[in-house]
Amino acid sequence: MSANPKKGFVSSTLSYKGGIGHWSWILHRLGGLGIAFFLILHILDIFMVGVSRAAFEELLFIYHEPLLRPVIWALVFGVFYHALNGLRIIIQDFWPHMFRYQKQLATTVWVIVIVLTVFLVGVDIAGMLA
Amino acid sequence: MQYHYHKHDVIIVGAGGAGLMAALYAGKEVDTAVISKLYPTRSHTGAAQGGIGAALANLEEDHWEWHAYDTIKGADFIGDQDAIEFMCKDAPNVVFELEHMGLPFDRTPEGKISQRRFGGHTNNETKQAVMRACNSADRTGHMILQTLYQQCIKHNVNFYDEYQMLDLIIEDGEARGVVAYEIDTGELHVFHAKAIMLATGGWGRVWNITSNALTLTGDGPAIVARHGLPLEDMEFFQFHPTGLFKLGILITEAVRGEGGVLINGKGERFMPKYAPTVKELASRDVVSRAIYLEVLEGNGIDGKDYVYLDITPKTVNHYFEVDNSRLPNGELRHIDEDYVRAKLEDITDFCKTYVGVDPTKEPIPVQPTAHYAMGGIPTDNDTRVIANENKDPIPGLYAAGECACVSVHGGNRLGTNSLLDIVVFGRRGGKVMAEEVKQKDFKPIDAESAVAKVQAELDAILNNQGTETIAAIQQEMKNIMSKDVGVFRVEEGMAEAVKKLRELRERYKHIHIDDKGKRFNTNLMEAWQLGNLLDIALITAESALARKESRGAHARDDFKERDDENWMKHTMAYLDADGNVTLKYKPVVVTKYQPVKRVY
Amino acid sequence: MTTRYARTPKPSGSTFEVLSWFYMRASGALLALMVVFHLIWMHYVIGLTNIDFDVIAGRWTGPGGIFWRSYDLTLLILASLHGMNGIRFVTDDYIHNRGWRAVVKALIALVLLLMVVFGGLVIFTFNG
Amino acid sequence: MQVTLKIQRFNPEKDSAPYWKEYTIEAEPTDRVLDGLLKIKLEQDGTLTMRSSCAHGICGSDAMRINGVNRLACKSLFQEVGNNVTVEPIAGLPVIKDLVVDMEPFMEHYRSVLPFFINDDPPPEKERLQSEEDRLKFEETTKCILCGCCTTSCPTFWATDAYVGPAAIVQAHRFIFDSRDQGSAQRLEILADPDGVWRCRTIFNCTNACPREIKVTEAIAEVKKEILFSKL
Repeated sequence: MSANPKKGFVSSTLSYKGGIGHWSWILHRLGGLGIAFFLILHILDIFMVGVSRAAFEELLFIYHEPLLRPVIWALVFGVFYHALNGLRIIIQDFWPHMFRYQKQLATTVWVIVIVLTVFLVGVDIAGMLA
Repeated sequence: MQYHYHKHDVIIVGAGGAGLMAALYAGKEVDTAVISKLYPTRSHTGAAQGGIGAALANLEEDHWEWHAYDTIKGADFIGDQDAIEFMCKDAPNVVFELEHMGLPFDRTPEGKISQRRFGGHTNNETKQAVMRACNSADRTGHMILQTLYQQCIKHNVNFYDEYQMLDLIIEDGEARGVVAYEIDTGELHVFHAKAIMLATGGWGRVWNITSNALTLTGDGPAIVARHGLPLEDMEFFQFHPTGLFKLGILITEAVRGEGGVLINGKGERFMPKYAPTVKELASRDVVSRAIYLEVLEGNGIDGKDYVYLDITPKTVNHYFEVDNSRLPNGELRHIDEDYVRAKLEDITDFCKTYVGVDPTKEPIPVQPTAHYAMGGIPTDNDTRVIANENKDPIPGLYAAGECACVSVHGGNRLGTNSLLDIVVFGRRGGKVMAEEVKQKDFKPIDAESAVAKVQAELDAILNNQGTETIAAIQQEMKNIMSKDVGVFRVEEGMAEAVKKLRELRERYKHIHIDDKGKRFNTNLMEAWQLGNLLDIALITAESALARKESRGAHARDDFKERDDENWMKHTMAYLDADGNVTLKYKPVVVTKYQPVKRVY
Repeated sequence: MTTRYARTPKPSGSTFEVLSWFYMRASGALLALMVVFHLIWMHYVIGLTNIDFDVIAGRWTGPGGIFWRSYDLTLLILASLHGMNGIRFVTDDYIHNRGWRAVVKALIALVLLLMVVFGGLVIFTFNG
Repeated sequence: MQVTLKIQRFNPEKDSAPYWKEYTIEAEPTDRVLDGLLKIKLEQDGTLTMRSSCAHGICGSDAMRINGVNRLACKSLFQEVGNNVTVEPIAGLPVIKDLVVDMEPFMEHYRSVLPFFINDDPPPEKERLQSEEDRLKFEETTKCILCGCCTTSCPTFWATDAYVGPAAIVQAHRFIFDSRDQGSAQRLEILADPDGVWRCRTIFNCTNACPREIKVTEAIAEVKKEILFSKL
């Protein structure tokens, strides 16, 4: 009898002290899943525009309800992270020697993502206050 | 008795360079299987660094005859000259063959196999060091091991990985099988074969400071000895001059081949005193003794028992100028940090990891380390194990590699000749076995009693209620051997060592272990292997005590000179069941080179 | 002619996998730019609180209508495929039972189809 | 210094699940974690089981997870890993006993990528020539010692052991980029499989774990590119 290797791959994934690449991947994957589910919702809500004005306006709370803002912001962050981190992966995939700078690149991604997210969240807050 | 039964034409025990090369050659023609106590790629061939010697003359003039003479001289004239000539002549072919198997050698600017200088390898006319070591950075052994294993996979050789050989089945004077222990399950397996090759490697673990793997416990020779068969020239064990301080990890001779110099505590380069012509590139016994003498005189670093090996470009380039050391094209030699890093990548890594030294900037602390067994299971040039001084072979039994003694290394092996030995004689053995088993049928074996004997040996350890521990016995053995059967030896010390080793062997009978289980019981394996080490240590000490001269690696303070008149002969040591060692002697094969005084 | 050593029959689907891998990178690069632009446009230029039926309608029927319809359609197709292919990767990684894997993949394909159909329908047919 | 090692233990003959056990030993800062483990085995508990051989990072026997990351126990000194050390077996392979895992699934992947030189042309009398530049193209991947640190640090491999894994790709890379070899097309075909290189998610755990400092992720990317260009 041997201990089952598959037992707890989630705990392996969370407990492994991998570098920035490890955490980037977890975030990239979670972000991607989140965005994909939102995308399905988003297509549905825009589809309502085609159904009728009233049907769409039923759903406008998604964009107007202040309590949902944190969700939107999380999504905004997720999209920026997934996009920029994706660009990092593309750069590395096609110019493999860039792998040597993976830590610097991953850090750059974080800097850009934070700047973009702070900017948009700031814009939203300003809009809400106005 | 419960056991598993397997039948293969050829069984090879050990999956280092010699075993794999033999497996490849035998495996192409007959049903061949390899038993190894490790995954094959864990074998210690992989730790060999500097290169494999062959007179390819890719960079400068060289001839296999020069290589042969250097080897004979390096062996301090106790190597068998026919075997040495065979090996050195075969060397270029076998190196090309490795290249054809895909081995990634470093390249010269013309795309040929790159070569470098190594200790004891000279241009026989000018007496200067010659570039003969074919290398792949500083991991030539790793490349050879990987390449051979890859080829074995390609040719579908059978492997039994993590099986420990526990005994040979020898019936009617013929080797017919092997009993092995499957480490994972603790079950016994009988391998019935027409030919058995032992390629189990060395036994550096007999000493305290060693470059050898933890697994190098002399299993093959110990089993052979317990069958009443002789072991040859066991007193000749090489101490490599440059082991990493305290750890003994090998720092390849290639460091000196690339220009590295040895510096003592006074900041002096001391090798010119001991070997005026080739200096650091004298043979290993000479350099190890030089370091030992420097330390004795209080010239170690900070008065301790180590010296510096300096490969920093500043020092090296300085001595290139002093020596007027030039490239084949006449330019003065010159190195820089990038060159050192590229040519000595692993060494750089070891030094940084284990002693926090960057060898491109600081000198490396080194001391002699137990490295290589010149002696071992006596064989003829076709790798057949011989039973006595008349060289009568034991049918079905073969040995190659470090565990064997052909003898091509005599009293002292030259660097790069170990890798050469394993591929040349591994190949030879593979071919010979394949031919012989085709002419032969399986002979019956009494597997039951072979298994019962082995089971009794294991039970003696498993059921032992004694108070002795592996740790204590092992440590005492190492201390005894390092103190009295090390680089320098004297009569009283060795006599004392023999006495104490006998006591240890008695104590070993009362050893107890913690792990009584069946699955992956490394505790049991270690205890069993300790028995092998004790047998080997005793035979080594007895062989050394008897040899009243200094020759090669066997250096005695009480008999400082070589004595060709009385001692130009091979020791054949027989161990009996009571632990008595009987010594007999066998003449050295001399073809055309008469012994001369050895100077470098 | 080199000896064939591969012991397995020729692996299937290898071209599909390389194309899928390449698609994720190509579409990913384009999507990164388009989505970031989309977000900045909706949050900064329009403003979330200002989004209503007229804004969306005006976008598709106004002077830049053709541009916005093509932009949104491209985004829809690239993103749906990218997203669902991504979920397929995740499925391959974590669902090992062949049956379940097939079921989930069929579901993914269905969702993808619905996304493109519903999304495409509204973008193409909307007439205010 | 005093070192506490928290070790994951599992004896298949007694235990139904792995558990943790702590040992305290005296050690030098420059001692290897392997020295510590061997010391425990010799002096405190002979049942503690791990693989080890060369003890200096060249044979690849003693890959284990030390303080949460894959390393060779013989290349980890207490001065770097500290005096509170957690040791557990590498993940993703069946645990046989304590720190020993079954390497067979790993070796199976290794064998699947044709990890041997293929060139059916009759060899020349001497060596095949190769320029220094061509030799350098695969220099790094020849350093692999098959320790398994990379493959068992890969989250994709933990999730599905059908993935061929970084080590096997590294081994294939060593031959694909060898100018003398003729088997590249077959290897690329094997690696283009859904369980081949495409399961690499560019996570870098392998590169960080490699005790031989092989840039594993980079090697995998080179293989991916090679497949892409051979298909386009």
